[in-house]
Amino acid sequence: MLLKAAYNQMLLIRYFEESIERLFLEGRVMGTAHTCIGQEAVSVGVATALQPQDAMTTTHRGHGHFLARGAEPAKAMAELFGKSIGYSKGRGGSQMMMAPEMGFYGSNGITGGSIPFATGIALDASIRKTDRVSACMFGDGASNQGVFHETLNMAALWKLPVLYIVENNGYAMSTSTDQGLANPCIADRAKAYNIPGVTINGNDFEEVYNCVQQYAEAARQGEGPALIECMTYRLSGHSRGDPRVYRTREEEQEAWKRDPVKTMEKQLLERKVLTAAQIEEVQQKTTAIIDKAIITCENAPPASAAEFQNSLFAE
Amino acid sequence: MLLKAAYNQMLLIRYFEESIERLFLEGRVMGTAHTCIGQEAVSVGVATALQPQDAMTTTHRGHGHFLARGAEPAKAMAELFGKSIGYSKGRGGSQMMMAPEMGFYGSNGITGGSIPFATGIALDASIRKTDRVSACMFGDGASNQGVFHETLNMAALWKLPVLYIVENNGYAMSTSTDQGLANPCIADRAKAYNIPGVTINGNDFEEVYNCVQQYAEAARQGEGPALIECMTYRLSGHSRGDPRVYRTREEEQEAWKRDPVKTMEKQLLERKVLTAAQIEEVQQKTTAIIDKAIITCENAPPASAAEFQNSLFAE
Amino acid sequence: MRNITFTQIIRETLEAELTRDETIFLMGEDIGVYGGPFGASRGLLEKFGSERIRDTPISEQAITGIAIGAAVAGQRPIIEIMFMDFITLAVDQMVNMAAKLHPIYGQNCPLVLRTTPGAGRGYGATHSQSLERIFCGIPGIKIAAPSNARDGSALLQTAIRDNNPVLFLEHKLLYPMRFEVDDKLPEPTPFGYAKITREGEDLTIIAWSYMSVLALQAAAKLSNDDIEAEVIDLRTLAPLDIDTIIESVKSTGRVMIIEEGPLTGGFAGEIAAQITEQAFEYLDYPVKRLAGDDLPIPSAKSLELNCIPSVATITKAASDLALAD
Amino acid sequence: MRNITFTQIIRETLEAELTRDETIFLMGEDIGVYGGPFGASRGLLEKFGSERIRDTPISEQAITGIAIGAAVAGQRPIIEIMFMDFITLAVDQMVNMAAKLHPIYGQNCPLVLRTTPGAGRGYGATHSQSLERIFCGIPGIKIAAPSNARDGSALLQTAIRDNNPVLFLEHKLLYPMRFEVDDKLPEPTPFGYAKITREGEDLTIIAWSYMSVLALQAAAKLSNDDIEAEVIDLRTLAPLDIDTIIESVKSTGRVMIIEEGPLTGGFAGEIAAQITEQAFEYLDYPVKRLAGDDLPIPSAKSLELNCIPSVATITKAASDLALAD
Ligand SMILES: Cc1ncc(C[n+]2csc(CCOP(=O)(O)OP(=O)(O)O)c2C)c(N)n1
Ligand SMILES: Cc1ncc(C[n+]2csc(CCOP(=O)(O)OP(=O)(O)O)c2C)c(N)n1
Ligand SMILES: [Mg+2]
Ligand SMILES: [Mg+2]
Repeated sequence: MLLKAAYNQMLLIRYFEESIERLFLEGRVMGTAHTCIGQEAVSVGVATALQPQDAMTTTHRGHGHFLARGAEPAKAMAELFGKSIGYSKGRGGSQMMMAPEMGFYGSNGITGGSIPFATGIALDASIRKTDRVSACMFGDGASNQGVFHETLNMAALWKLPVLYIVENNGYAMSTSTDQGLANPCIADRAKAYNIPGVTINGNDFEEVYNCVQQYAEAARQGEGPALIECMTYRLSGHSRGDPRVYRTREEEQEAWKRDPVKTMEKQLLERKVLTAAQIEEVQQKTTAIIDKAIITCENAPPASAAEFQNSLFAE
Repeated sequence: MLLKAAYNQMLLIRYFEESIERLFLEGRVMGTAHTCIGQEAVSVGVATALQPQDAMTTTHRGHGHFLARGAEPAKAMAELFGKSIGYSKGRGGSQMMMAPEMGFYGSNGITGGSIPFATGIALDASIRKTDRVSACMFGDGASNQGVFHETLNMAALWKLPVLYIVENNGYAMSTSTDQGLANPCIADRAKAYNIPGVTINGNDFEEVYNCVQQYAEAARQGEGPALIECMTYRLSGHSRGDPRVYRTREEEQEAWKRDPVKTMEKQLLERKVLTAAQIEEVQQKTTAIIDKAIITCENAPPASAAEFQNSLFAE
Repeated sequence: MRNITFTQIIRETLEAELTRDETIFLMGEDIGVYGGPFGASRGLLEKFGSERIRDTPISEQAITGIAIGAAVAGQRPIIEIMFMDFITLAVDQMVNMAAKLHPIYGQNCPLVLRTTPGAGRGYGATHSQSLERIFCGIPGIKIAAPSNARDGSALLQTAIRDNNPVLFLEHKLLYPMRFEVDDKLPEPTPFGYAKITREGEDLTIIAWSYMSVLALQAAAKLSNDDIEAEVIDLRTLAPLDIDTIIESVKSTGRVMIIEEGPLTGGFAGEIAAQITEQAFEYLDYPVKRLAGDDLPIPSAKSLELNCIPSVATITKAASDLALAD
Repeated sequence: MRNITFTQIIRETLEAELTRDETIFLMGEDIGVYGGPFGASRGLLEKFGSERIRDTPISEQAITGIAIGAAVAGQRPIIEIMFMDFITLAVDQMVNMAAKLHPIYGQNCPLVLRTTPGAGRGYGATHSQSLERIFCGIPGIKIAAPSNARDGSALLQTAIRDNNPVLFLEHKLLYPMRFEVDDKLPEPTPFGYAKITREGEDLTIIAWSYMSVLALQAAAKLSNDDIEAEVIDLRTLAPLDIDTIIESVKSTGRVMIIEEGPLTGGFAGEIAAQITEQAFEYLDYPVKRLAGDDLPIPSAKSLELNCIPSVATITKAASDLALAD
């Protein structure tokens, strides 16, 4: 059941992202978005390991995390359409959505910006002594921001219930981890703060799920933060229109062989969780969900200017 | 000879710092200063290991480094008197002095501020392919600034000739390293950047000298940066008027037993480098130097307002 | 009534608020046993413990970012950035996160950032700046800048109870100053209400934070020369009480704004622009700004106070303006 | 003459300068093989190698700080901060180090910080801000804000050759715009000289960066209604060419300043204050500011362009001002 549900979610993310790329190509949405094709197993592995009361934050590349956490596809997609039904009422766009009611504490356009934010949520949990864990998703590139260092030190000092989950997809925009990191093993950075640091296969749902669950449990028990490095690959471009001159097509083809969605489908068949026909059925259902979301977005009213004008301050 | 010269310098620093504290108590200087009593062996060990073409940067607590690098006591002290003969013409104060002509690239009031600055100087050396090494002095507290992380990663990536020399004096203002660092071993942070990290006795001139010389040589050979943690103790208060409520007098008494100046004097006697009478002679000479510096400062003209008014931009 | 320092009333206010609402906590460098560089939180650690009076490493960016996260999650953090010069390290968090939380993400962010602007202690160019200008142009951040003990307490209470990020300025020269105040703490004062601290008909002088103290002293001197200045203490810069300003300007026709920070690009320019827009036909003379030199703050005592407005320069400029015909 | 994009002339200028002086180097995120997010440095890596076209990790603070150190040591670094919103991370280095180097430490700091302000591409609240206001109030930092290809090149050359820190704005909507320019690059233009891009006697419109483009378009429309606007393109904000402004205002008596950033606390307020101070008696009407709303920039296209000045709103406001009696 776990695998089946995970597959549903991974496929939803994949199709969602593919549809976003299409919508951009067709000029039906504007602005910017960063798709996570190839990284679906991380999103779903982490989200599945979390409990309802837990928090999750993400980055500019956050659709997968948000969908895995339970976002309604149409409400997420609506941000790209600039429609009022979006999670940010159409004001935020892909990089600025939040839904605390489902434990989703936001995508974030500032690389590294979510790191202290997620930690503040964990500080709240620690002060209130709730059993909430905060899962902070970010990229290999973000781990070079100073605030990563400052924050991990503070979280470790105060033993806050926060998991730093870095999706090492090999690149920060055009910059490979070899060019961006003096020590390309990000998990090694954990030692500086006396916290556990592990590197796992981010393309394997079960590996991600098990690892995150273990450290989430530890964090809940008061053992403090951990740094989990999920090795994966961004199969898509950085953002729309990226000609990907910084890597070869051969490298990409190799990476496609490790496509987490295909890997998952193979596992489902091998383990006889689903038949080929059932997989096809999931695919069709998922396509229908996405198609419906697009229609919902197109029919939705645009972001409200009047409401936005009055939104600057909270009461 | 090395030891003798080192002793001269250490004593000069000690007396300089003691005179600053007196001058504050007597209300003869204003503003702020942070003395390095107890840390003289680091200053002198590092400066002795450097070559004339090398660069050094420091922090708010930089008198010792600057004097060891060759500063004229009167011109350094004049910054506290606000006099025109000061290294910053009286405008900078203790925390903002620079003298590139002697390879001293400044004290700095922003905790951590010198870290990228020193690294930029090393980048220049690397681009020009000079054999200059840049020695970046900072405190345990500064190592918690984000810019530490960002900078060490970049310096390591680019194999820049820069030594990160952290004076772990146990405290950042009132915050002990236990309270400030999740892993109190700062040298451990080097692993995150794949560079050497060592912890040494910062109260032992020779240990500092040897270690810095070794890594400076390596940096000159293109082997890149190193992180050198010098364990020491700030025997003085953080700045003037610090009642030191964050530590006990007993702890301080224990630390005084490891006073690097006294340790050095013992070594000089034991190794028969100097006799007790010779030591006394050095002490008297040094007292005279400081007394003269104070008189020079008091007689010097104040900072020039007219010159300052025209100083905002370089030609 | 009693006579206490600004430091003392800030400390008492923090104590009262911490007692009132347990979601409030303090976070910053050396605020615990050290009590902050000026002693404003001294004694609070003993009373509230290290969970609520939280000493941090030297990590301004993370302090701010973590506080923002905690605020959105339901806490009411008060952070202290030791000198205002160091908020430069918190600008990203304040501008790109705190200021965007309500208008874009739809979230409350009840955060107070306390910090100390101002020159006058010889601390030098990176410990003396008045950088409120950085945030005056960022929609979504409120700014309070009291000039006396009563307002310090009343505005701090308001800041803490506000559901938005508030920058709260405690000028370092105010801390040791003594003020007559009620035995019990004042009620919170709503933001956006300037105070006319002296009435007069010859000209209007506008100031905030420590410059309001000097403005009042200058006004007393001016009065000796039969010049009656109306002095407006803004109390909050965002929101700005432009109505009170305009009303005063309409009656005096002459107005001077005092700002400690450098003249160019400061908040006085904004106020001047608004006054001109709204009361042009009432102005006998163009709005005058008296501000710091366009220079960093030098450490030498002999230079430092000459770079910023003083009672003497305010008096002179105000007198010139009042007597001009 | 030839017709090229702003991107193209920036690229050519960088190339020419890199060729001219080998102490110049570029540093920033994804400026090498990627050529920067808008392609302004495309092709330079191949020509100058990775030592001089230096890709960095995502570390804005260290990029800036390292460049400052290199500048003091004798290099002439040009750093790129991908979006102006991210200079918030470089504020400490610019304010507390770069701006203090000459007046306090007595050192040259020949540093250029290139960055892209502005809305209009639907990138959202943290990729669309015009944050020059943060640096307008910091003495010691020069600011150039060209509006066309010729000035882009001429001012960039001046910026690179200046011995002080320069913030250089390349508005993201300028990049794809095409301009007629000479076959060879222009000579450097000295800072502090505004350009009258259109003469007129009915009112003065002041703008910079991309708003200068809109101002000219609005002026053309106004002319259809027989309103002749004099348009001043500031080109540099610091130093500010107040003399040219004052001269124009003296002849028109009516002036409007356009700013893309939010109205409150922007640089338009400073300009308005200076105009009022220096040309009060020449003003028929108070200086008018037309600026962005006091809100973050929303991502929805339908909201975004309504939050900032447009040709339509500029034309309307200018016409109202010109026709008021
Ligand atoms: C502070 C900041 N600097 C730079 C950027 C531009 N930028 C957006 S995404 C990105 C790369 C991020 O790389 P990584 O963290 O590895 O995440 P990934 O894109 O691979 O998911 C960059 C440089 C930004 N948004 N914010
Ligand atoms: C950015 C910044 N934050 C805070 C301070 C205030 N401050 C000055 S020195 C200091 C402690 C520094 O500790 P450490 O780096 O260990 O150096 P030490 O004083 O022990 O030599 C602090 C917090 C500062 N000057 N700059
Ligand atoms: Mg990545
Ligand atoms: Mg220390």
